Amino acid sequence: MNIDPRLNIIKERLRDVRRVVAISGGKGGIGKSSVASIGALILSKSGYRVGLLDLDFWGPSLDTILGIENIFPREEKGIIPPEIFAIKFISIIYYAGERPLPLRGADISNAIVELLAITQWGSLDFLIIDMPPGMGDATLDIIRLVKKVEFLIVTTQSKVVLETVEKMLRMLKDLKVPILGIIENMKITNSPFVKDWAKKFDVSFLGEINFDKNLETSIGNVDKLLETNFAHSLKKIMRF
Amino acid sequence: MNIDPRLNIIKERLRDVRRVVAISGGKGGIGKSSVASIGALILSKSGYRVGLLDLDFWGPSLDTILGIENIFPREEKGIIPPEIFAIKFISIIYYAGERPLPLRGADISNAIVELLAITQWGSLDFLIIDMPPGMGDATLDIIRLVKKVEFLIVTTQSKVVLETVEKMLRMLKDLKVPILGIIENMKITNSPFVKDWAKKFDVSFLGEINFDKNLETSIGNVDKLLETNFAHSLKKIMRF
Amino acid sequence: MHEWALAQAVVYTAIEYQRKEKLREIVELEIKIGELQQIDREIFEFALKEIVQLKKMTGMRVRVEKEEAILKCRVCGYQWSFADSMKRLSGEQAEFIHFLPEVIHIHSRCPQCKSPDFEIVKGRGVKITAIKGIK
Amino acid sequence: MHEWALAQAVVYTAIEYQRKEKLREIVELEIKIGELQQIDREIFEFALKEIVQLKKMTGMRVRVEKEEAILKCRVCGYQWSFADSMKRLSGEQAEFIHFLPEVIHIHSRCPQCKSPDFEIVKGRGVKITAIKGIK
Ligand SMILES: Nc1ncnc2c1ncn2[C@@H]1O[C@H](COP(=O)(O)OP(=O)(O)O)[C@@H](O)[C@H]1O
Ligand SMILES: Nc1ncnc2c1ncn2[C@@H]1O[C@H](COP(=O)(O)OP(=O)(O)O)[C@@H](O)[C@H]1O
Ligand SMILES: [Mg+2]
Ligand SMILES: [Mg+2]
Ligand SMILES: [Mg+2]
Ligand SMILES: [Mg+2]
Ligand code: NI
Ligand code: NI
Ligand SMILES: [Zn+2]
Ligand SMILES: [Zn+2]
Repeated sequence: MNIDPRLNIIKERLRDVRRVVAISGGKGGIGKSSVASIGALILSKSGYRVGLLDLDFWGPSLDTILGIENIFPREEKGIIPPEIFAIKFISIIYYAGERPLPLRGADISNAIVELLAITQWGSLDFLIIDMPPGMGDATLDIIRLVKKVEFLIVTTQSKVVLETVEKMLRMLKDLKVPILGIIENMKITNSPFVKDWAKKFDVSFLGEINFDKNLETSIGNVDKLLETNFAHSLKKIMRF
Repeated sequence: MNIDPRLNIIKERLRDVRRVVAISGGKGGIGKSSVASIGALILSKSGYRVGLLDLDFWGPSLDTILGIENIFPREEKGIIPPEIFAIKFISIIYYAGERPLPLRGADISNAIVELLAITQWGSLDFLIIDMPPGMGDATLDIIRLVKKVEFLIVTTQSKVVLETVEKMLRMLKDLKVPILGIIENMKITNSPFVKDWAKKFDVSFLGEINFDKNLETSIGNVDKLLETNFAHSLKKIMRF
Repeated sequence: MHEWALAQAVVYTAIEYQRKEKLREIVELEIKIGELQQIDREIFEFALKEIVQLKKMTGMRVRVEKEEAILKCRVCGYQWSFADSMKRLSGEQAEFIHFLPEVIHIHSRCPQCKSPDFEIVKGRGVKITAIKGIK
Repeated sequence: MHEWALAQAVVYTAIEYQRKEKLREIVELEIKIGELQQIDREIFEFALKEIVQLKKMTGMRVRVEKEEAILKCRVCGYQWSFADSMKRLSGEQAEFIHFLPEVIHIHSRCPQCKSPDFEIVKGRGVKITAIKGIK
């Protein structure tokens, strides 16, 4: 017999988390981490109790986008996420720093199970999970272990992006995983193409975020981030 | 005893391939597949014998960028890559089509080993490998199995991209894997930041490709692709 | 102290097993704790006792055993024991591995070929290796 | 016909083993071919014979055995034999799995919970399970 006891405690750890939202899309570089981090900020500023979990172990970036430094979880019957901007934040950077972490899928999976099993999130309205690209171990584990997860899909209008996002959508629909909706990011034309395309999947099109050349210079500064057009569009999409 | 015989034949399969170049960067959405596909076209047009291998199993896109359809390998003492634009092309799409392929790392690894073990590339000047994002199974397998591989790194000027690309560079340097150089893609300012940044790693900065709004409308059409500013810049970088 | 979270996982798993297998009582549990995670055995066993009480599983005897951590290189095939590399770790490095054993891939290398591409063959963390119950 | 490439891999591995272990001759090789890959055994054994001749390994007897393919669901734990799902595959689907067994994740699902997130426990492809040589 060889039972992994961690799998049985994850549900308990997320018991008082009202909604778990995984920011995904299958493709890289479409703005998942930007939506996850700025979205978490917006929710937190609006008075919600928010947790933020960075699952991109090869390229964690939420800390960089939000300018987070020098915090570390407390240990008490598990690990207690430190709070910053009133957001409970967990990332691999606490344990790996800025060093390269060459992990194969089996290790990624084990590390995700560990984080889900030992993190004491407490009571939350939203736990936002920033997903890595692809439909590999991280995606399959979140689907398998977090039964109440909802996926929020980010895309751009590019053909090569859409064909990969489409694969992710088809897999999620096929597995009956709830999909909150689709956000079109980095829009540079007025084309309604993506909005129309979303209809194929019977998934709500939540809104658009234009390409924002000021996003880059706001990285690392939360006040500036919240004043970008990116943030303003995202607020509208989230109906705040 | 449990020996995987496939591992011992890979060197033989690549015996007559002069150079193997993996297009990588660790991050997604930075233009790896665009560089791989258009780069392969440029080499082929210049008279080199070129192979092209798409290892992004979650989001294969070389076929879409190059407009490749309705080809399939022949079977003869292995699989013989079909030729298109005088490029020998292998992709998971032959076996998976456009369907979502939810593979964990262990399966990715097994599929890569299989493709390397059964594909008869024959004599080539260049085998271009389009890598998925991350430093997971695909990257670790190519490093472990293809001793003569050289990495070509693509990046953009964004902070969040650079910190992830930096991790990849540090891992490659640490493992003494040859790095051909760095290409800065999607440039929108004149800033020499990336060029200076590259000096830190003692890696050659090969050149820049500007953000090209005509790239998207050329996708799927090889003649148009070769006329884009993207292709012209890439030609210069490759010294043609 | 995050040992408590893992001990709780163990007891919850026993309860779940009891429910699934429709057992009247669980009488014995065998646990292996992998060397890699460097779990504080005293704290872990203390937490186990506390949670067993709390969850009224007092008929359950828990046997905790250590499991040697074995690593195997995917590049050159070399196999070694974590105990060997352990000596070369700083206190901080050991602490990070304690929380997330996978970061071993940052701090250790194959002793033969220096690759970080090795497999944790066994001895990673906590697992349940036997459960005895009565119907 | 890509069986030839795999047979070649087997013989090359035997040669590499002989070199590494400094053996005078390899006398026996035991191979398991996993059901999942649906290798044409006749073609495979024919290719083996040809390559053994070519590489002058004629002292080597090769025993080829079939290995049942077992799949196990990571979501619900259910375990099943590929032979069961096989009947539901079209000729084209079976052919794709023949070339790249991992595409099974497109064409088969866990019979219990319908998940594509299952593990190929055994019986995937070709492996060498024993080599006997003389010094
Ligand atoms: N709307 C936007 N306008 C301009 N740049 C953007 C926008 N959204 C994202 N970016 C930039 O694109 C790059 C990728 O974004 P990121 O959020 O890291 O994507 P992902 O997490 O999907 O890889 C980053 O450099 C980010 O700053
Ligand atoms: N220089 C460029 N100018 C404009 N768009 C680009 C440029 N390079 C890449 N792209 C676009 O960016 C997106 C990601 O490119 P891709 O080559 O697929 O990146 P990766 O393979 O790194 O994920 C695609 O929509 C592609 O068309
Ligand atoms: Mg990201
Ligand atoms: Mg960072
Ligand atoms: Mg790509
Ligand atoms: Mg395609
Ligand atoms: Ni602890
Ligand atoms: Ni065949
Ligand atoms: Zn080694
Ligand atoms: Zn199942």
